[in-house]
Amino acid sequence: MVLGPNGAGKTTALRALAGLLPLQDGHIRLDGRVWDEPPRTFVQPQQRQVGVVFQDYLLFQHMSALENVAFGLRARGTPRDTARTRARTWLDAVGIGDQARKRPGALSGGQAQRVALARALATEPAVLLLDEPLAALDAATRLKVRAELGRHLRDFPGCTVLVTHDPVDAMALGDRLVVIEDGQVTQTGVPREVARHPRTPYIADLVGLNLLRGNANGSVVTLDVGIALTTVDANTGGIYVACPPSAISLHHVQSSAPNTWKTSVVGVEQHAHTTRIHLEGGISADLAPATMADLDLSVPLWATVAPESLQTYK
Amino acid sequence: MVLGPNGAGKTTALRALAGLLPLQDGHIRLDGRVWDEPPRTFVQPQQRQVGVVFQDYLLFQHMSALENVAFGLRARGTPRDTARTRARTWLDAVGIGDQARKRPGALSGGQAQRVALARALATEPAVLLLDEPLAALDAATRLKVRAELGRHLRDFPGCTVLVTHDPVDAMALGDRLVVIEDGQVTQTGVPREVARHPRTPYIADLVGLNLLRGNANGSVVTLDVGIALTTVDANTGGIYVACPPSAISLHHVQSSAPNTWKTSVVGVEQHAHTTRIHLEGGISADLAPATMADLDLSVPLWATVAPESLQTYK
Amino acid sequence: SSQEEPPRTVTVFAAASLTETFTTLGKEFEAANPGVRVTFNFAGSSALAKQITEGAPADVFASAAPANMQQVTDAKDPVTFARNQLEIAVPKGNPGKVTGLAAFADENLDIALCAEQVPCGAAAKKALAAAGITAKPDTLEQDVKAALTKVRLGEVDAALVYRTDVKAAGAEVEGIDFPEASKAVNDYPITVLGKAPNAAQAKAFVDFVRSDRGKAVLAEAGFSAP
Amino acid sequence: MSGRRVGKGRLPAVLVVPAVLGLAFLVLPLVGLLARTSWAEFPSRLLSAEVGEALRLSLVCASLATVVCVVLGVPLAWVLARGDIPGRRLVRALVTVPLVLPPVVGGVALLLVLGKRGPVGGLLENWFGVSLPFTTAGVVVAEAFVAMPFLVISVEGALRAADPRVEEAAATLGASRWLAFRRVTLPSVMPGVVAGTVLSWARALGEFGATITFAGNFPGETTTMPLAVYLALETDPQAAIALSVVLLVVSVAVLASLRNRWVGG
Amino acid sequence: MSGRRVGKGRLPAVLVVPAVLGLAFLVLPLVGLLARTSWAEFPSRLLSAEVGEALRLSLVCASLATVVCVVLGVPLAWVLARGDIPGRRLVRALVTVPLVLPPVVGGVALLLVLGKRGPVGGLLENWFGVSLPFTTAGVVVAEAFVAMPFLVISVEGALRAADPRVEEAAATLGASRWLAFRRVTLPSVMPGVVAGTVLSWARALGEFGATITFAGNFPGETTTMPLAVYLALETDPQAAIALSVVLLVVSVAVLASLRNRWVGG
Ligand SMILES: Nc1ncnc2c1ncn2[C@@H]1O[C@H](COP(=O)(O)OP(=O)(O)OP(=O)(O)O)[C@@H](O)[C@H]1O
Ligand SMILES: Nc1ncnc2c1ncn2[C@@H]1O[C@H](COP(=O)(O)OP(=O)(O)OP(=O)(O)O)[C@@H](O)[C@H]1O
Ligand code: MOO
Ligand SMILES: [Mg+2]
Ligand SMILES: [Mg+2]
Repeated sequence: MVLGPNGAGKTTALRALAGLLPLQDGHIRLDGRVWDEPPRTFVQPQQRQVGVVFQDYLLFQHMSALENVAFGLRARGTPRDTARTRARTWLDAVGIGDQARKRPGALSGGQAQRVALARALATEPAVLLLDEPLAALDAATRLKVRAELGRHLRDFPGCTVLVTHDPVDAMALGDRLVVIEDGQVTQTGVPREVARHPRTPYIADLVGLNLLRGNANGSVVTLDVGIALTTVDANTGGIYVACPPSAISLHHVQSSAPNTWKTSVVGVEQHAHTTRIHLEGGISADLAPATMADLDLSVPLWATVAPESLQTYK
Repeated sequence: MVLGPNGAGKTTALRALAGLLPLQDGHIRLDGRVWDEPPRTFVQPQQRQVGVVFQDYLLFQHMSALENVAFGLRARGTPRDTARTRARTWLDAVGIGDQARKRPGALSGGQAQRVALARALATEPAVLLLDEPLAALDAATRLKVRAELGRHLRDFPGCTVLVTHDPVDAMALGDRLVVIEDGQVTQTGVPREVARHPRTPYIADLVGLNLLRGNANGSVVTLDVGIALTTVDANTGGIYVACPPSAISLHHVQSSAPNTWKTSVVGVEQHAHTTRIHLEGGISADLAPATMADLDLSVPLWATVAPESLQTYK
Repeated sequence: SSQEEPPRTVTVFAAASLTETFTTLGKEFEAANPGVRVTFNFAGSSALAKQITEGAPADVFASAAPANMQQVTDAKDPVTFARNQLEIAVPKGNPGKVTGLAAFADENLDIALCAEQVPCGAAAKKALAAAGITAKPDTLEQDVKAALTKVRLGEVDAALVYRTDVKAAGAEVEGIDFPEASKAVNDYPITVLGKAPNAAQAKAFVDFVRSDRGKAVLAEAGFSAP
Repeated sequence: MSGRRVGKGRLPAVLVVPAVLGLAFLVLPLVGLLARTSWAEFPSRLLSAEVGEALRLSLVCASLATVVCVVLGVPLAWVLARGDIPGRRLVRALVTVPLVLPPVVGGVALLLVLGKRGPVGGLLENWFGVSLPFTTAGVVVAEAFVAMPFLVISVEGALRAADPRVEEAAATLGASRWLAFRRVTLPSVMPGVVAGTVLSWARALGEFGATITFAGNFPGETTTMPLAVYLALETDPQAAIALSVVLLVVSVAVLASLRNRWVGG
Repeated sequence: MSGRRVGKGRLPAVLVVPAVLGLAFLVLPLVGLLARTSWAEFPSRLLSAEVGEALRLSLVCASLATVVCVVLGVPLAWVLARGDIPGRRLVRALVTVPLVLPPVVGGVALLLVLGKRGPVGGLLENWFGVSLPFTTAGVVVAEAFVAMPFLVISVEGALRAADPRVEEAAATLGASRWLAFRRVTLPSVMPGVVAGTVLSWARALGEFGATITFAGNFPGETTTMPLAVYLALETDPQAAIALSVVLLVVSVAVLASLRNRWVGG
């Protein structure tokens, strides 16, 4: 699972894995087999047993959806009828069996992406490379395909590299998460660990946490933004402090609770069931509609967070 | 705001609005001007003052990002330098000013989509048509661009039609929501109303509600799936019952609470902070990790929902 | 010199086979008539006839065959100014051991003739008929040059071409005379055209071609006098 | 109704005017030819044995030459467009040479190499007993030589405009480059291949100079329609024009029906 | 290093073998010609006044003819590919006719229409005092007539392979069809236009039959290199080959440098 912002180099990394872009340096090895190691070894893409779902699908425009999916099987020598039957099964699996005879040009965006997914899965590759495989899918199909994909990935003897912007995908589908930002790996680990202990603002944003950097002295952390917070754990030196936006409450009067500070609202975003309030210092608070009604966001407010909601880690 | 599953006809509808697909029947009017009314009137795309962000971007491959954005201005007679300056401003607005000189082929997927967005916005059209404008953007950029877009949409004298799969976009950006399924409009209204009172399983799914159909007799509703529930309101006849999955709790023993029924688990999905449990009858429950630890999902369970959590509407 | 008449131009449409001789004669004519320029349009006689029919600005037409001259209704009393005789052309060393016209009936030799439609083909037909030989050609060439090219490159063992062509080809081709050649002489007619823009000097040029000097140049190239 | 078509009735004059001029330029001379044709003799001419033979020979040779062009030319275009070969620019320019060469000189060049005394022709004769000059096969060779550049250059242009990433997609699906070429690349550049094929076929059908020089002119064996036309022009221009019109009508009929099937619309 | 290139060293034999054969087929005859050229006389020949004049005339006329082809042919190709015109199939087939026509007959057809006595030629003469036959302008006309089909068909093939939705995108941005054509469509089919231009230019450069028939063979005015070669064949076959080689070398040099600039690589 590779996660990273736009232009971070995710597609580029996938292309290197697929053998479409030879490495300048470093190496790619799989189960002891060397795929790419400059200056000598380079295994051609068609020998790599990879399945790739490209970000812009790259379907074969002159073939029907069914022929697109059957192509990889035919290339591996599967007889035509078997290939077609299996291709049909895959199209059904991604929920577009009824579009099998259409050309890519006559498919909707989401349908095209599902054909691309079926095409990559059909060859049952050793490594599956997926570049945003769920991006064009509507929410309902996404759930379905994500579940389906999860099942296939679990059945896979090989491994899967999935590139995504969507932290939900990353959490739901990944065993191991690699975060790329600006061409560099910034964090790796099991998704749950990455989600709990983000180390960059980008990841914190993705997993929906406030991430703050501060200096601990016992159970008091002085944040870089100037606020002093009491934590449950005791630490010393530079640490990360994370808390969910829903743990932060806003009031018109200063409460006596610990971890209260004065702030003001810099932005408001309406989400489906909550409202996200951006506060000074890059801190966000999520409020329920009922709470919202009682607040005047145009005046300075008091923010509070319970010490138990604060995660600290080095 | 147009919302709908894959292949519903959203792109097709946008193409008709843009003048790229003449209507067979019906009409398109804007502020009293007729754009398309078979068999006579048909206003050409270039006279419609529309801005379109295509699902697959359709950037001009032989021009730089900057030239792509400047194209519409140049077509409207803006002098070259002015056009370039304004194009640059738009690129900066969508956060990729530094990619201005690259050709589309050298942009990442998300970067390309932002160029397409800037290109459509740059002509300041009377109607803005957006086909999945945020799909390829990473979560952080999406927030930023969504906010930016929201600001532009509010400033717009004309109207905007935005096609999306993402209910968050729909809620955040739309004044009025049109849901298309399988070529038919299934629900329209202000987003909040649609989100509260979904009328099709697709919409319920999108807004994250359980939608059940039942027959009310006073405050008791007998659902089509056979469960009888007590509601706060009193109704008669066929009604919809909606409740959030988080309102449903699961237990190993039958509680004495009202609205308790026996069920079993048909599927489990791991989300970022909760686990979604699919129950019999198409009902879902969202559980916190702590609750999960105490449950054995392989045996029949008792589900409970508080009457206050149930929304009923005709 | 500003008082002199501007140089007048004589435009001569001449068969391609006259390229060398007429170029020489043209230069000599210009030298003898200061202020006169001779412009040539060398091409196949039939193409020239077509061009003249379609209104080309020609003063003189020199054709390689009377038939083409007849196509030009504008021609005033054409006169024959040269004749050309057939000759057998064989590649250097004569690999086919050709000695006379009889070789043209030999199935085992590669033989080129001109097509009947062009003058050299018509002449060849006459000559072969006179000799009572049924030729077994492998190809019927579009013109003499094409036939000659095949001889030069050794693709055929023998071809019937004009004596002028054998002469022009130099050492690569050997010529063999045969008695029936005199039965198939091709006449070259020349005329001043009715609509000639520069009739006076055109007439002078035709006279020069038919002068002793003209005859000498033509004879040197292998033409015989009419 | 048609006024409602997208973009219809909007063809810009700045494009339509030159297009109409261009079409007139190409078609008017033909109208001139047709006007001069003696239509009374036309059917009898079309049915005459020699004309029928020349026409058949023309169509057969042009088609065979086109096959040769496609079989050799499409791979050559692919290697030029995709292969990473040294001196590609020079090779690409060399491919256009048979276009520039006056056809008669092209015929001479073919004779120099493939003729009896040519290095390759000698080998062919000694090893296989095959002699190309003065045979129908020679006609095919001459026509293919003249027509192939059209195919190579058209197809290469089409390949350069095509997205090479689709070939990459095929490679990741396990397709060898040959399979990817055959099943993915080639179909996607079909319009270019069709254009090149049409150009080659038409050029081969009209070929005259190289054919008569390399293959000679013998009725039933190497006399194609252009040769018949040329010779008729010497004696009977009316007949030559009528023969040309026969050739034109047949080729237009073939192209109008074929291209329709291949490219649709 | 090169072994590590994607797909490199993997050019499949099934494509490379015919490609090499094709190249050999096109290039060997030229080698044959070059071997027969007397190189000693070559420089003096190249520098002789007549040859220089013919070469200059050839290059100028072929280039002008190519300009005519592009100006008229690209719009024609666009109308054929995108316009919704009736009888498109027939028009498309008609465009190929000048290819099929033996060039000499093409020249005759041009004379019939544009000659002094032709309907259009008469008008040109009466109204503008312009006479095309037997002038340098006539050479350009004859060459353009013969070369234009190459341009039209190549460009049309490229246009058919291009995605028309990009033009739609331009329309939604307020571009007229002309602007969309000029700034979006045309650049995106540039490889096809370049291919067509190269074909046209090369064909025009090698044009002989239509030129000599329509424009005549007047040194300094209408005698292009192929005509000079034809005349040289009459007097000095060695010289004819040398002249052809001059033409080839110049055209290869022009193409190798130009195409490089236009298409890169
Ligand atoms: N051919 C190329 N030439 C130059 N720069 C390129 C090229 N291809 C990609 N880039 C640049 O490399 C960077 C990484 O691109 P890449 O496509 O790998 O991003 P990505 O992580 O896949 O982004 P996205 O999520 O938007 O698809 C981007 O800044 C992009 O502009
Ligand atoms: N050119 C075409 N020919 C035939 N069917 C088509 C064509 N274009 C689209 N369709 C079909 O019409 C339906 C609607 O397509 P459309 O592209 O409008 O869907 P959409 O709502 O935009 O879906 P998505 O969210 O996946 O982009 C789909 O079933 C699609 O397969
Ligand atoms: O001199 Mo001719 O007219 O070419 O036979
Ligand atoms: Mg990417
Ligand atoms: Mg769509």
